[in-house]
Amino acid sequence: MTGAYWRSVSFSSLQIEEWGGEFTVFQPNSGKTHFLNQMGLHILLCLDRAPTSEDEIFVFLTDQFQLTLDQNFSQQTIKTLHRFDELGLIEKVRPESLT
Amino acid sequence: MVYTQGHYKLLLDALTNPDCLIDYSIADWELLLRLARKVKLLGRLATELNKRDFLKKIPVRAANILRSSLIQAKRMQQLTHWELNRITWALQSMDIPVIALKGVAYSLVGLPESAGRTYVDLDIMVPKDVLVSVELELNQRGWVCQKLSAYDEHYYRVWSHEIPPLTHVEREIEVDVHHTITQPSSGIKVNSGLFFEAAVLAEGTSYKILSSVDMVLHCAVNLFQNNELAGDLRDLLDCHDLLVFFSEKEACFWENLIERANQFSLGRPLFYALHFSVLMFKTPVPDIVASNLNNKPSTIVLWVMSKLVPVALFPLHPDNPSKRDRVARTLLYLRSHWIRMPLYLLLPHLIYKSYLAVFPRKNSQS
Amino acid sequence: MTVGQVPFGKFIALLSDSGLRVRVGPFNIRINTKSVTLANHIYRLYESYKLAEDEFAEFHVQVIVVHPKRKIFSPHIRFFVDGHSPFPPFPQEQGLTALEWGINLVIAARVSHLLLFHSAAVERNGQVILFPAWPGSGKTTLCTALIYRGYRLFSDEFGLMDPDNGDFFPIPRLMPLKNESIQVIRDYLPEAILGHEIPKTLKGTIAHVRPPKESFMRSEETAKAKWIIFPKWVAGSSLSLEPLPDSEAFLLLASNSFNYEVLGEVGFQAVTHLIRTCSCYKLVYSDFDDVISAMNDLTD
Amino acid sequence: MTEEQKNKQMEQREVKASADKLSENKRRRLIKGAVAIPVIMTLQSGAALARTSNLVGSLEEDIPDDSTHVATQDLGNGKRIVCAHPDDSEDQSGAPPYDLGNAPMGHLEPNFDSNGNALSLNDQANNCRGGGGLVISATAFSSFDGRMAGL
Repeated sequence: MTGAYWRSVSFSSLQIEEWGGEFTVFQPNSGKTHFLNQMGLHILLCLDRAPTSEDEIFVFLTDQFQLTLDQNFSQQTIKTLHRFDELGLIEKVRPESLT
Repeated sequence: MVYTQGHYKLLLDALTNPDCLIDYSIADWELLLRLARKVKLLGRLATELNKRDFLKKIPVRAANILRSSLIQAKRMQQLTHWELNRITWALQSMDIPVIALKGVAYSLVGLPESAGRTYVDLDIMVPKDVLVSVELELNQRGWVCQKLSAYDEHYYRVWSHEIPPLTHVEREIEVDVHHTITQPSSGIKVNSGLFFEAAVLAEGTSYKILSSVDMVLHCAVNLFQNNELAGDLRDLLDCHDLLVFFSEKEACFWENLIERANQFSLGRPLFYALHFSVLMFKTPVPDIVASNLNNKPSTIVLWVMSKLVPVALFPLHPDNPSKRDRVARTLLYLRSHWIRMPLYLLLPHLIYKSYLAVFPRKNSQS
Repeated sequence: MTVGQVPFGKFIALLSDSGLRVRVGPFNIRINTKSVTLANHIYRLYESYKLAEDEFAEFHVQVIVVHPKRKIFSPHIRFFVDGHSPFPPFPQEQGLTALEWGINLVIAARVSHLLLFHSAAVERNGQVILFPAWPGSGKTTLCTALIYRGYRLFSDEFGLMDPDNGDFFPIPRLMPLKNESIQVIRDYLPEAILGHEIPKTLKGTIAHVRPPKESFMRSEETAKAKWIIFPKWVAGSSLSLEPLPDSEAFLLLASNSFNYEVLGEVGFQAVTHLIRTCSCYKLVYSDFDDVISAMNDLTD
Repeated sequence: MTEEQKNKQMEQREVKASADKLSENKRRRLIKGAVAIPVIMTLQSGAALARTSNLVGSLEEDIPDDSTHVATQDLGNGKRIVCAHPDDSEDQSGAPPYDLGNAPMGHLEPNFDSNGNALSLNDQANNCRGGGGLVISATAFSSFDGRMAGL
């Protein structure tokens, strides 16, 4: 079980400004401004490269930020993924469209 | 004709012949913009002026108001389109047809004038048999119903063709979910299934919209059956724009329109839309259209309507509203309820509404 | 020509008939009222407002006294803009606050070609300090103290910015002091000219400060912002002026704007540019002398 | 691809590159701090209009019993102050409560104390403030009406 696959939505349309390791992101589709930390932005960057499974996202993040992967971290990350989904920043990929 | 003079003429000329705006005096501009704001047409004026590169040539204060309005119109367009995006997202697992109506549909179909149109809310239509589950699904995804009095709630659910408007807790756009285009209480039974069958995908998107003739019929029905007409000039202009747009694009548009209107027994609202659109905006409608429509109003009814409708569609003069215009509005208000409801329902509804007008509830939403 | 140069009789005639047209920063406003009481207040407090006769007016506002038919109800005041009333009625004595608040609302709701911050703004040495703040943080009081000590008033309520070039527009108007601030200013600035006290408004007792003449004379001179300072008055505190992280300043400023989201991408870029070109601080103070000397040090 | 789109893509790549270069310093700060999880916050801005000093804001002054400015409800047993609680999930940034957030909570203050003595509106207001709540104007309340949970 690798969890759902996700990919970013209209990543190239986002306006991103960095403020010393934090980011303000303007999303033209919704007109909303989001505030992200490094890890939040890294999820978007990662999902912009290719559709990625939740497990792969956990590994990618713990690797980048030198963390140990525990249940708390994966739960928090899944929460964030669903929030991204709700905001229309990312979307679930149907398994059949992956090949 | 009354609307060819005074403040009516000032507004009508600006809409039908924007080239004349270059000659407007400061006082004309001031009045024009106040009138256009009242009927939600500032954004439209702004796009017409932009097209002609006039914004730099008119008084700068007037241009700033128009720019502001266009920015606000664009913002509302963005919000409504995004709301449609999120509604589609929330309902994707239900696998049902969701049809975008009115303003958003006009821009999805590519109507040029929609660029400056001011949107207020998002209107969508879903099949009646899934209405309850749609509402439930949306509730679970964060769309909530605004607080209504028990009376309003009952009115919406039983006698109207909508469920009470929903708004997502994080956003501001109201979503009106319809299951048909006419009021169930109006006595006109329209088989809504036929609208879904004829619906099309908007080009280059995954959103559904009504077919061209159904979209025009909806516009006409909305204006002449569902509304009170007061200050609804914009909606008549929508009908005009759609008629011009589709008749230029589609070969058999007029024939299809007549056939569809007669099929649904919606000849009368369509007749009114065509009649007043021709009268005020000189829409190029072939004569055969009116003569082939069923359910046309009698000569006397048309005479009365012709006296009332044009003055009511226009905004009142902001400084000296005329008594005659107000009377026309009241009569049309009565008419709009008369045609929508059986009389035994109408009287209590009006009494309740006038009671409210005299004793407005505290904390009621404006 | 200013309001004070119009004879009172003609002034009353204008207000009750074709409308008094005055310049309010980059806008012209046409005011109508038949209330003689309100006319008297406006005549005194608007003395330095410039007239905009025969010019295009963006906003047309009216203050109407309503006399209910039944005696048990007392007369009340309604504010109208283009025949529409956005507020519930006000008590009769509150005509001036109704007018001032109504104008605020109309500007905030209708202007989108400029970015509107909910902020006080003053200028010294050609550069603007913004004091964005939540209600009750004392921005009007601080602003009043500064403009009587050499700073030019832009506004105690609106930071009006042209998003294309970052210019701020002055919009000098009456400044409503609330509750204790009224006495605080009377004590600290005996020279300040205040209107009558209006008790029991939505925000307590209000008295309006009439800004110095100079702010009206120079109301067409725009300037760019250099400092963004989030002030907070805390009784008995010693002065502290600490840098605020840019990301936090961005969020505070954007969420404190009336129309940031309406402007969309333009708003995002304008706030980004503003934060990148300004120094941002958090200010806590209780003493006016301290805060004025700190602001002088900063702007010298 | 148009000029503009191309330009934007270039800029986007630069942002990506800089974001990829996580300095040792920042990494440590993230790990040390409580934010070793992905964070996203969305700006809620439209509220500013309702929040203009003239419409909302907490009422701090004394409230006479015949006040019509303060938000009250009468469920049939006398006027009770509406005591609002800002939405916890909203960042209040140390400022006095200014925005009730998206899901504000509220309760009606009791108008009798534990001994059965009637409480004036002003007493109720003080009880509300004492419990960290916010007394709001009737106008403010009507603008939140329908969004206030728990009433």
